[in-house]
Order: sequence, then C-alpha cells, then structure tokens
Amino acid sequence: MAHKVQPAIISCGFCEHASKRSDVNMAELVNEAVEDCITKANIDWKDIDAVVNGNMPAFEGANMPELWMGDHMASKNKPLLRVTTGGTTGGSVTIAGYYSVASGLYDMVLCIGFEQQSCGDTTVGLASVALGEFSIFSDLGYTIERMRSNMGSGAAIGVASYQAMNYMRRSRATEEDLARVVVQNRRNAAKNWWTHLKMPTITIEDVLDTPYISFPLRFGMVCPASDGACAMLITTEEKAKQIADIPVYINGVASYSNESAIIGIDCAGAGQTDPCEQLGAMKSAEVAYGQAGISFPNKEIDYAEVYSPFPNQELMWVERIGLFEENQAPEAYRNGVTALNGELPVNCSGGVNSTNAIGASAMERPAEAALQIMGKAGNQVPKTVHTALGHGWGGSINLITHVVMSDEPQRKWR
Amino acid sequence: MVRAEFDFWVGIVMDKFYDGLQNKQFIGSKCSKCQRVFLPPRNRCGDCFAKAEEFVELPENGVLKNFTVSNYNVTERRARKAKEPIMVGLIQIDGADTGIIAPIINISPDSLKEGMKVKVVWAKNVKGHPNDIAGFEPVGGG
Amino acid sequence: MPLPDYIKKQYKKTRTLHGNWYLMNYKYKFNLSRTKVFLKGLKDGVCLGLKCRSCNTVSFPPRLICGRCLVMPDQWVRLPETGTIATGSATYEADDKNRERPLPVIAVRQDGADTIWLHNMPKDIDFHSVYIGMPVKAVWAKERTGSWFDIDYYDALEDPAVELNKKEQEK
Amino acid sequence: MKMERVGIVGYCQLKPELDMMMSPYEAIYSAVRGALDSAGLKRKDITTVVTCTNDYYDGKTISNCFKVEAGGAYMKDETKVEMDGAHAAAYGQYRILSGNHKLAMIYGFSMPSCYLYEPVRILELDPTFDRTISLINSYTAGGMQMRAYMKAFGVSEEEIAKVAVQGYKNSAKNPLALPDVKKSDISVQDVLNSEVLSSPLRELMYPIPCDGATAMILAPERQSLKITDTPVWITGMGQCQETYYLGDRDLSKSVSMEKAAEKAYKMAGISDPKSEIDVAELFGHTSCEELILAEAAKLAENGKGATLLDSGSALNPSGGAMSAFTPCACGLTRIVEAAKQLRGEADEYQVSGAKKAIASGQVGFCAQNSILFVLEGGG
Repeated sequence: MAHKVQPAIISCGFCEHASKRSDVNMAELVNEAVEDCITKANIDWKDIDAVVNGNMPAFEGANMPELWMGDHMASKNKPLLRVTTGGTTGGSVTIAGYYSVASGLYDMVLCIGFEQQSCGDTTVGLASVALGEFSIFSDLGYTIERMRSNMGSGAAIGVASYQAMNYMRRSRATEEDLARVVVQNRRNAAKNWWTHLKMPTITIEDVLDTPYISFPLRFGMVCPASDGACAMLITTEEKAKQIADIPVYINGVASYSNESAIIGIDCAGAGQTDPCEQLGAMKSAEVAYGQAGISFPNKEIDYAEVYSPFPNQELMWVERIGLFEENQAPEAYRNGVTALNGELPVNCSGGVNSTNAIGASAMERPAEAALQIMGKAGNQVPKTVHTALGHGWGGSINLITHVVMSDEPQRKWR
Repeated sequence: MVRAEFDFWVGIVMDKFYDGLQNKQFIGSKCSKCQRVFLPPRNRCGDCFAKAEEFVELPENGVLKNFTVSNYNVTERRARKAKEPIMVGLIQIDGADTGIIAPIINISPDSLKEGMKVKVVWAKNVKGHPNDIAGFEPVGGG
Repeated sequence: MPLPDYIKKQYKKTRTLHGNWYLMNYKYKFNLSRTKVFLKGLKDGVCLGLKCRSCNTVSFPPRLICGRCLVMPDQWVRLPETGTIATGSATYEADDKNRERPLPVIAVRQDGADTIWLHNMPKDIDFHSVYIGMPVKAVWAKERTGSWFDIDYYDALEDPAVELNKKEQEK
Repeated sequence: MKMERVGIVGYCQLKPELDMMMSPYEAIYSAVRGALDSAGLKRKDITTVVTCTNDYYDGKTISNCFKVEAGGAYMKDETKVEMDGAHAAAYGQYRILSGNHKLAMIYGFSMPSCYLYEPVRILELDPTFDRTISLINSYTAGGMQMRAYMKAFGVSEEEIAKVAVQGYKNSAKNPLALPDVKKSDISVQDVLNSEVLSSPLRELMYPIPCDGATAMILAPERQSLKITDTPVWITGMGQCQETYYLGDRDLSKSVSMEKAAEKAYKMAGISDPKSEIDVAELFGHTSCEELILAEAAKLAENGKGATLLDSGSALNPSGGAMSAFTPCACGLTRIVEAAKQLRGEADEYQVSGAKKAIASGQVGFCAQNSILFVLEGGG
C-alpha cells in the first residue's frame, strides 16, 4: 500500500455573524473569514494549493457564486471544488477538504462555507426542497387547503416537530427540557465573539413564554437566520507540525445518507418510519469512530459540537451518535454534564440554535471542535480536550456528516 | 409561489461606485500592492490577494477592447429574440486596468471596431444603479 | 422575550440590487405509472402496496424505486385498512384563528407496509389525545374519484394498550 | 508527483433526448443501474456515491436530497458536487486515492427540458453589477471569445465552421448522440449561413442543451483488475479556476486549461502531448472554445487548433459537446467517451490504436473553471 497522508486542521476563521450583514456583499463576507483564517495560520495565501467551498445556493439567488467570488477566496488560478449538500454543506466541504489532502494531490486546502441569508428568501428556498413533490400533489387530488395544512409542517420546522414528538414520547422529555437546551446554547453563545443570538440572561421561563410555531416547538426555540462565513485550513501532518502549535488531526470522516423522511420520492411512502430513529447518523458515527479507532465514544470523546437548529435534535443526536445512552440525554442536560465545565461539554460555541448561517453552520461545528482542541475557542472549556467531534445534518433529515478529530494522528489505519 | 425574490447587498466598495454613478463619475479601486486599478471596483486584488480599497476617480473616455452583437435578449426570466440587435462592448476606461461590460449605442453594428475610442452616455435620471450607464458611444459620432 | 439586545453592532446599510428566480419557468417530470394503479385501487376501495421482490419491503403509497436494492418493485399486495400513527404534528395557521385548536397532521404506517404517508385526522379530534403508536382505521370518502383523498381521513381505533397502561398505573 | 492509478471499471450513458419521457429519478436509476450492470457489480459493492446535479437546474434546493434512493446511495457515503460531472469524477478520484473507499459511483444528471438553460445561467453572474445589466450570457460571452480568438491569431470564420461541421459529422456516427445533430451531409456554408446568435458566433457552432444522465464507476488499481479485464486508468488530473471578470482575461487563450493541463501532464508523465495523446475529448461550449481548449492543452500551437482536424490527435471523435450537451453531465460523458475509445468499444467512430486520451470538463463563462483528465488504456 502506498503511503497515506494524515490530514490536519491548522486554523479556523470566522466572520462576524448577524441577521443582516448589510455592509458587505457575499464575496466580501467570505473574504473576512478567509482573511481571519489565513492570518491566524500565519501563512501566505500563495501556499494554498486548492480551495473547496459550498453554500446553499437557493437561499441567496446565486448559482455557483464561487465563480465570481473566486478572487475573494484566494483561489485565482488554483483548483476549486464546490460541494453542496443542503444543511450538511459545511460538513461535506470539510470532508471534501479532508479527501483532497488525503488523496495526496494537494498539500494545503482551504475550505470555505458561507451563507448570506438576508439577501434571499429562506421560506421559498426551504419550500423548494420538495417543490417538485408538491407540484405532483395536485394530480393526486390535493386541494389547496389540505396542502396548506399538511405541507405547512412538511418543511424543516415540520420535520423537526415530527422528530420532537417522537423523541418526547420515547424519552419522556418535557418542553422544559427542550427549553433548557436553548438556554444553555444561547448563554454559551454570549461568550463567543462571532455568534448571532447572544442572550446572556435568558431563562427557561423566557423560552416557554413564546408562542408555538408547530407543536411542540415554540418560537423561542427555533434557530435564527444568520449571515456568515467560516473558513478552515487543512494540510498534511508534516506541514501542520511546522505551522501550528497544536495541529488537529482529522481521524475519521463519514457522511452516510438515509432515505428521505416524511415525503418519499415522487410522493411515494417515506422510508424513515420514525424520524428520530436515525440509522444514517448511527452508521456515520460508527464508521467515523471506527476510522478514528474510537471504541467507547461516550468515554473517549471529550467535546462534541452537534448540529441542532431545534433543541429536541440536540438531545436526540447526542444519543444517536453514541455520546449518551438512549433516552438519557435530558437527564444529562439537567445535571449539567454538557455544560461548559461538565464532563462532556456540548455546543459551547452556542451551536446552530444560536447562529445558523446554513452553508457555514455544519463547518462551524468541526471548526469550533478543532479550536477547542487547539485551546483557542471563543468559549474555551476549562478541561483539556483531546478528542472532539463535529456533526451535521441536512436534507430531509437524511444526510449526515461526521468529523472526528484528535490532537494525535491515528496510526493504526495509516 | 412563482418566483423567489432576492436583494443583494452590494457592499461598501460597490456602494461607493454607485454613489459615483449618481454624480456621473466613475470610481475605481486601486490594489495596494500592484497598483492595478479596477473598474467596477472590488476590495481584493485576485493576483496579490491584497486589499484594494483606495478609491480612484476615473475619466469618462475609454477604448473598446472587444464587442459582440447579439440577436438575443437573455434575462433571468427568458431568452428571446431581441427586436434590435444588442451591441455589447468590453470597454477599458482610460486609467483603469480592467474592462467593464456595457452596451454600445449611437452607432451601426457594422462600423464597430476594436480599439475605437468611446465615451460614456449617462442615463436621463441617474439614481445610483447599474443602468445609470445608458451606454458608450464613439467619440465624434463614430 | 427581550428582543434586540443581542445586536451589538449596527452595520452600515449599503444599496441592494434586485434579483429573481423564476420558479414558474420550471417543469417537474414524474412517473405516475405506479401511483395510477394505487389510485385506481383506492377508487375501488382497496389499499394496494408495492412489494420489492428482493428485500420484501412494502411501500404504501408505491415507490418507483426500491433504494435498498436498486430495483424497480413490481409485485402488488393488498393491505388492510388499519394502520398506526408513526409520527404527527400540529400546524398553527399563520392567521391565529385556530391557535386554540391546531390541525393535527399525522403520518400513518399502514399495517403490512414499511413506509409512511402524510394524512389527516377528523377535524373535531382533540390533538392532545393523539399519540404515536395509536391504531387508526381508514375512513373512505363518500364519493371516490381515484384520488389521494378517497381515504378521507384516518379515525382513531380503540387501543387495548391504553387500558393496560391505565391498569398498570392504578396498581 | 506520481499518483496511484485509479481505474474506470464501468459506465453508462443514457441516450440523450431533447425532452425525455423519463422522470429524473428514473433517469438516474437507469444510468446507475446500467453502470453497475456494465461492470457486473451489485449495489452493495458501492462504498461511496458522488452525485453531480445543480439546484438551479433542478428547480429545488438540496437537489440530491430525494435522489439518494435512485442513485443507489441508501446507507452509502454520499456527497454532491455542484459543478460539472468531470469535477464529480475528480472528487470520486480523491475519495478512492485516500484509501477510505473501494468503489465510487459517480453520476451527472440534468434535464434542460424542465428549465430554460440560458436564463438560469444568468444566475451565475456577479449580482452586484453584471447580473443587473444582464449583458453577459452564453451567447455574448461565446461571441466575444470567438472575436478575441479570431483577432489574436488571424483565424477565419471558415476554419471555426469546419470544426462545427466535423462535430456534426462525428455525431452522425455516434449512436448516443442527439438525433437532431446527426448531420452527415452538412457543409461549411450551412454553418456560416445559420443564424447569428452573437456575432461572430452562429447557431450551428453552439450545442443544444438536452436531457441526459451519465454514470461512471471508479475503483482503486487492485480492485479494478479484479472487476474487469479492460480497465481504463486515470493517470493524471489537473484543475484550475481563473478569474471571473471577462475584462481581466485574455479570452483568446484559456489560462484555466493551461494550468490544468500542465498539472495533469506532469502527473501522468507526459512531456510531448502533441505526439503522445491519441484522442482528445474536450468539452467546449462553442466550436471555437474547443479549439482554444485544444491549444491550451498543448495539442496544437496557439491559433493552429484547426489543423488538428487534418492530422495529429483525434479531436472529439464522438462529436464532443455538439453531440449531446447535458449540463452537469457533459464533462463526465467526455471521460466516458474517451474511455470507450481506449477500450475499443466505439464501433464506428473508433480511433485505431488509441492508447492515451485526454478528457475535459468545465464550468463558468468562457471555460472559467477547467478540469483535465489523462486516461490510459490497457489492463
């Protein structure tokens, strides 16, 4: 077998996230994050061999925007690859960066995820996920009223509320448990410089005081729509050791996809009968842990960044990806296990619940996890982090990404 | 739901350019490293990856670098045959190092030539919008 | 909730330029050959599921492609009229009229099928009495026209498990 | 840097049509199933799926979301590249080379009969200026490129028309070409008399967008030899994106392809492409662009691309983009066509004794982002 390359993260950059970054256009927004990343890594932009990027194009009305933004991504006359997979775009971009380096073709790869949602129409963007499926419904005898009542809950929030219903039934989690997750995330976000919803004084009562959007999810539990970008530099082990103090080695990546939930292809039955079962997430976790040589994720993982626009998902994901026993997550949150100074801190960056620039969100998860290992995170956990996890989901809860990283390279597999 | 609408923020650099158009004036930006002047302005030079946020006022005259005459009118909505051929030019304003795409007017398509001297024609009502440039016409009527 | 206290910085507002995405220009193509058989079945008052010969997965409504085996299933099977609620939610209309009484939307797994589909419950049902795993039975429309809603709605069936649970709790 | 060889072990190209009767899922299913069958493999053998579709071409966000089942990606490592099919192939190659995956399914798909191709391309433009004035589109960009090329090297319209004629004649021999472009009796004069899209670009120099799907299977060297006796090897790959601004670029050349070719040839150890390359399958958006790309790939001197028609490497024996221009799949189709030549499967349009081939893909106006593959035949 030929010599295999061990990819490592050396630097992560962010731009300031807000609901409306009206002072910059998309290219300049990305540029802020790229500059932050390159400056922190202390390298020259010419050292970058290739660029990988992605966003959710339909939210911003620009098809393949990296074509005109190329110069702002430090990618002039360099290879550039665009990867988009909906909510998991950022995660997929990280994974594409990993593979670009692991293939041995490029030494230094810049990964970029970005979104400027204030330019566009997120509702239309989300509805068009299944627009083709909706258009078929009129052939099936759907009236407008039926469509509105049934499909109103078909979009992302709807899928999440189905998930919430199933999860709450399984684990007996209450709405208060959900609100607790929100409070933890938003208080964490207040300590991180680039996040969007900073609420240092929010309480559970504040969250439960807001009206329902779709039972059991309330207005105060839902993620905001943000503008933002994230950049990350991935390089080889040898180079990383020269450049960074603490290189973060990517040891396992996986992105296994499941059948779609709620609506099937061409309006057929949906294969995921229980939206909170999540076979894809379990398989991705298993494969990624296997690659990284992790046998006991709940013991070996020190820090986790989980993609959870809605609080019930955070509870669900930490169980599905093996960090907690089934149905034990609500109690762990109650006992402060996942808090900043807890045994297994989760989402200390504030999570997607506080900042959701869709194309960037799934990349901010591994990026923040990497920063925690480097000890450079905005909201640094007090304990030393050796192994961390960045997770992402997207599509009709059928696309999952997993990135497992550590401060030690994984020799067993190489 | 027939169409999704978008409003793109142009950013501070392009905002300055449109402020200039409102005053019938071209404003470009200069790379802080290689001194190249960009029109329309951008805040980064692709070659040096250096900031290009120094603004330069540019004249109204330029050279026609390349052109094409299209019989089709393609918009975001449809592609259809234009009533009259559209003359599209790539114009390098004197003092700028890059070309700007704009329509060519007041000349017959047959007499277009590369290297021709052209001058901007402003729209009747300038309001800080790309359409403030009504087009470029040959200096001396062609 | 205290709203804009998190906005720390006022960003300069620059001009905007408008753009459109004309979704009406798009056509969507479908293969309804399987769905037509299914709809014909509903018209005749029969629930037809499509079974993959390779993995024995039954889809209801029928799926053109079995993703697990990458084949086109072609065996029709008759399914009972009963099913269970796989998942559900309640939509709150934007105009606030129905805030007190949201519309329950449920996903039903027909008995004998391995997939779910979205459907409705009767309008007068109390949403809080709906739970996951609840047995339901299809109620046919008065006039059947060969459409999705030839099954008008799913009505709740008596669930012996509920009685058992109650007895357990009393103990 | 010498790279490990990656084998192309199976492929399937759907017959392109202007308005396909199949639904998108069915088309993808047919292509993927066909590719698996051509290699004698089963779905369970796939370890990763790289899809190439475009949200704006499909009219829906996350266009790969519902295509998981049709593309055979259920419980497989799936991802989407939103560029050309050839870029998806490159990503599949990274995945194989990393050692994590043993069999990669790559497919590209689009249905221009469901959307208006030219207007959707406007959405690629810079929304802070170019998109509002709507003057750049595939026609005008092609026209300006052709004028720049003709002026820079003193090439006449006839020579470019000859390339188009050759494209149509080659398409006539290709069973998988669009029926509408199978014109074996077309003359240079016909091309020069066709309608002007954007001077000097004419209608018959521009391909017709059509529905189609192409799937291809990649495997590492060892596995390839077990799967098939006649694998086609990817020995070199190069990719590059140049700047977007037409005003910054010299349109008579293709910097992106020059840089891509340089890297690909270096990787494959090719020092004299002119004599070593037997077949070139280049995805040019216009007949003129085919020449520019061929010159950038060092198959001919600058401005002498038209001489390739008479001697030298065979340029687009399948008809190139002219034969079947499916957005998102065209680059992948070029790789498949090149692989056919190397395997000796291209019956009527077989180039005799083809040993080494190149295939390219591109996105953006005037080939802004180019990718070039060097393929070698012989197990």
